[in-house]
Amino acid sequence: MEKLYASFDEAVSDIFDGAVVMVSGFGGTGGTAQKLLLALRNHGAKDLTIVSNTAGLASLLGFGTLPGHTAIDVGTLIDNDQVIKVIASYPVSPSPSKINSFESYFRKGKMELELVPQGTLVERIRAGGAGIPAFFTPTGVGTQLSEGKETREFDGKQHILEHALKSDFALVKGYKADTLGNLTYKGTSQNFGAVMVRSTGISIVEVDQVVNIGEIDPHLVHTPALFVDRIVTL
Amino acid sequence: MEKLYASFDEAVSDIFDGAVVMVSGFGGTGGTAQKLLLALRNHGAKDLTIVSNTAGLASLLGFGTLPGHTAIDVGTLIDNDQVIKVIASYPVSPSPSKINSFESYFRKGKMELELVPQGTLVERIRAGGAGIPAFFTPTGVGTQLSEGKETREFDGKQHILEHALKSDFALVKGYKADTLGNLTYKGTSQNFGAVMVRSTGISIVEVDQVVNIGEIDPHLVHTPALFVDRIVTL
Amino acid sequence: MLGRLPREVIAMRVARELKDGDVVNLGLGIPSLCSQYVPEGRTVFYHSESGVLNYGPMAEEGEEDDDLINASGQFLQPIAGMSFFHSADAFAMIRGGHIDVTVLGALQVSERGDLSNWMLPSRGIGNVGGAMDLAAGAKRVIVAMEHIGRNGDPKIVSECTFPLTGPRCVSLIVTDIAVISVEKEGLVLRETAPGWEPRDIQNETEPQLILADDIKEIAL
Amino acid sequence: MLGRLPREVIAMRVARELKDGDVVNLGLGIPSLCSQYVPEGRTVFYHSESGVLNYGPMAEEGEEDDDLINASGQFLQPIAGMSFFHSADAFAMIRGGHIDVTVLGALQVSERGDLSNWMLPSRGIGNVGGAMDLAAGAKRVIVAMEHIGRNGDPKIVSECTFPLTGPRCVSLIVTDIAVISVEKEGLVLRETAPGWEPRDIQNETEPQLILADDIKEIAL
Repeated sequence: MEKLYASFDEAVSDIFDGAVVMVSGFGGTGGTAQKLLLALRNHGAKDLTIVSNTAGLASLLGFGTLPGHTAIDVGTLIDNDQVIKVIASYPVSPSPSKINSFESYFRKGKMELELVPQGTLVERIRAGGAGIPAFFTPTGVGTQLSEGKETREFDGKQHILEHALKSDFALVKGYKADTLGNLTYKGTSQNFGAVMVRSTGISIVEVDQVVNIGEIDPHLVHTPALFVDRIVTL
Repeated sequence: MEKLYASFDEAVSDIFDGAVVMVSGFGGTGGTAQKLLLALRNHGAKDLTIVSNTAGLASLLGFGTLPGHTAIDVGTLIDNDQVIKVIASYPVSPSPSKINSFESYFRKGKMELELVPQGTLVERIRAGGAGIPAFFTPTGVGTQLSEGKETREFDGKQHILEHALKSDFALVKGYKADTLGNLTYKGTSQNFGAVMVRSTGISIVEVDQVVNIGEIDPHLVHTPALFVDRIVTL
Repeated sequence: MLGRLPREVIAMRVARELKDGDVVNLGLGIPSLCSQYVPEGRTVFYHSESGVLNYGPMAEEGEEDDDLINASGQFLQPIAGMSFFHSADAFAMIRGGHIDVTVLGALQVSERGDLSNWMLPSRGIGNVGGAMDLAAGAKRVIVAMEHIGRNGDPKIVSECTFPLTGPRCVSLIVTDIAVISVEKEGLVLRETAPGWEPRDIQNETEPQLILADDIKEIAL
Repeated sequence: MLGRLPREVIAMRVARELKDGDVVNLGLGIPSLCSQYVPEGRTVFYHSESGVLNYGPMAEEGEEDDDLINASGQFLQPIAGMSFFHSADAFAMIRGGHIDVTVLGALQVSERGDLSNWMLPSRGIGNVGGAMDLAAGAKRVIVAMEHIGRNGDPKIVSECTFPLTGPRCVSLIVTDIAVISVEKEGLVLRETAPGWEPRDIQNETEPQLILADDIKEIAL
C-alpha cells in the first residue's frame, strides 16, 4: 500500500533486462522524469524497448529545454547502450546534419524502430489502459506507415486497424502527488505521461512535491490514485 | 463567435424534428441540464432520438434527487410525446411495479430502444468525438447484447466490434464556464456530459455560473473551449 | 429448519476478501453493505461508475449533494483523497483492468461462473447499466447473494436460463449458507454456515459441488 | 528576374484564410509565422499537440517555462483562457474534426492534394510527429511553402515521389508566387504574386494549372 519510495534508485530497481518501458514527455525537459531516467541509466537494465514520443531530442538539441540547462532524456539510455528498440513518432533530429544517438545506432543496424504517428501512438497507449485491444483510425491511411495493416471503410472513408500498446513500467513526471497517488501535472507536461500511467504494469512517478491527503482539490486531480504505483521526489 | 445565449429557449430553438440529442447526467439531477430539457419540452421538437444513460429515473423515482425536489429529465420529453427512440444503459425503473413513461411507451410499441452497456455507451460517444469510427471491446461478449456483432479474438479473449456514436445536439450541465467556453463540472457530475460535448454537432451547456476569461485555472478546465458551442445560465 | 445468515453477515464475509490497497466496486444490495465491514488495518478504495474514486460513507440527512452520488443514485460524503472523472475514464478504469474486485448481486450463477444479474425474462426489458463492463473488466468478480430465490429455486445452476451478464467471470460466490469458489474443475464448496452440512447445501444447489478437503464453518 | 514573396508575406496571405473563432494548428516554419498576421477583429484559438489550447505568443528571454511549450519545443507565454490536456485528448481534438484549419509546410503537394512533408527519402528515416493526424483530421489543410525546392525542382507535382503524409488532404496552397486551390477538376490558380503571369507560374509547376476566371494579384 505504501507508494512513496525513498530514492529514485529504489523506485527503478526491479526494471529487468528486456522490459518494455514507457517514458513520458513531449521531447523537452518539461514532463520528462529526468531523475528516474538517470536512476535507470545507473541501474543498467539492458535490451529495453522504449515507448516515447521522441528518441532523444532534449539531450542533443535542447528541444524544449531551458537555456543553459542540460537535459536527461531517452538519449541518455541509448548512449549507455541499454535500448534495443524504440516505438516513437519523432525519433530523429530534425536536422540531418546533427544526428542523435538513436540515429547512429539505427544506421549501424543496432536499433529497431517502430515509427507511429503521434496521435496513433497516444491512442494506442490510451487503448492499452482502457481495455480496448484495437481500434480503427483514419490517420496514416494511404501512407507507408499503414502498409500491411487491415483497412476498412466507415462512412465512405478508409481507416486502418491499430492495436493497443502496454508496457511493463512507465517512468512519468508529475508535478504534485498526495501520498495515496493522486496526481497533478503542470502546463503542457501532462502530454504522454498522464496516458502512460494507465497502460503499464507498474507506474513510477517523479514529482516536484508530495503533499498530504486532502491537499489536492478532487476536481483538479489529473490522474486518480489507482493509476499510480510508486511516487518518488527529491 | 459569441457563445453566451440570453435564454434557454433561444439556446434550443433550432433543435429540429427527428434530431439525435445527447442528454448529460448519470440519472439524477446532478449533471442533468434541467432548464435546457424544460426549454426543449416547451420548444416541442418531435421524433427525437435521445442518447442518455437513463430514460427517466429522477422524474419518476427521485434517483439522485435531493429530498423534496422535483426533477426534470429525459422522462419529461417522453411524457410530452417528443421521443421515438432511446439509446441508453439504464432505460427502465429498477422496480417492475413502478414503471416509467419510457417503459409504458415501449410496451405499447411506440418507442424504440437500443440498450447498450454503460461503458460501451460512453466509449462509443468518446470514439465519436475522437475520430475513431469503431473499436473492439470485451464488454458484452457472450450476451444477448452482442448478438449479430462482429467478434474477434485478441490475446486469447473474445471481443466485439462497437461503433462510434454522434449526435446533432448535446444538452449538457456544467458548473462554471468562461465566456470562451472553457468549462468545469462539480463532483460526480462530469459523467456523460463531459464526453458528449465532444461528439456532437452543437453542444449546448447550462451552467450555474459564467465567469470572465482567466478566472478558471487552465489546469482545472475539464472541457476545453473548442468543445462548447453555446452557454446559457439563469 | 437451519438458520440462514443475514445480509450483513454475507457482507462481512465478503469484506474479508478485500485486501489492503484494493480498488473495489460494489454493486447494489448486499454488495453495497461490504464497505462497512472491511477488517481494521486495511484501506480499500471505492470506485463508482458515477465518476468518483475513494468516496466516503453515505451522506447524513440534510447533507445530501446531488453532485456527489454513487452508481445507485445514493448521496455520498466527501472524503480527503477523492478524485472525480468523467464516465469514459470511469469505464476505462473498469474495462482496463484497474478494478481489483467487484462485488455484485446475481439472479443466477452457473457451474462455470457465468453470471446473470441484469434482466428477468418475465419483464422483457431490463437495465444493463455497468454490470457487463464490470463482469468483463474487473480482475475479480465476487457474487454476494441469497443461495436460493424467493420461490425456492436454486440460483446456483448448471446453465443460466436468464440472459447472461458475462460468461465465466465469477470467481467466488458468498451466500447466506455457503462460500463456493469457481474452479476449472467446477464449483468447490469451501465454507458452510453454522449447522449446515455439505449435503444440505447441495440440496439447494443445482450442479454437483466438489467438496474442499478442508471445509470450514464461515468465519468472520 | 521576378521577385518572390518573403516568408512573412506568405504567412500574411494564409492568415487571411483564418476566420473569427477558428481553432487553428500551425506547423513548423512559415506556418508558425501566421499567428502574427491575423486580421484585426478576428479571434483565433491556437491548438498545439503538446496539450494546450489558446496559447500566447513566444515567451520572452528569461521568461521561459519548460512546462509551457508548443509542438516545436518553443516556449510560450501564458494567456487568460488557456486550457491544458494530455496527448490523447490533444489528438482526439485533431482526429475528431475539432480543428478548423491546420497550416503545414510541405516537401511536395500533388495535383490531387496529396501531401508529402515528413521524410526525405535520401535520409531513409524521418519524424512523422503529428503530421499524419493533422492531415487526416483537420477540417481544412492549408499548405504554406516556397513554390520550388532549393534545387529548383517543382514542389507542386503530378504525383508525390516522397513518402506521403496523407492522400487528398490539402485544400489550399499558398506559395511565394501563387495561391492555388485544390478542386475536383485539378489545381486552380487563384492569385499570383506581383509581376507574375500565369505562364510563369505554370513553368514552375509540374501539373497543368487550371486558370480561375478572375485571377487576382495576391492581396493582404
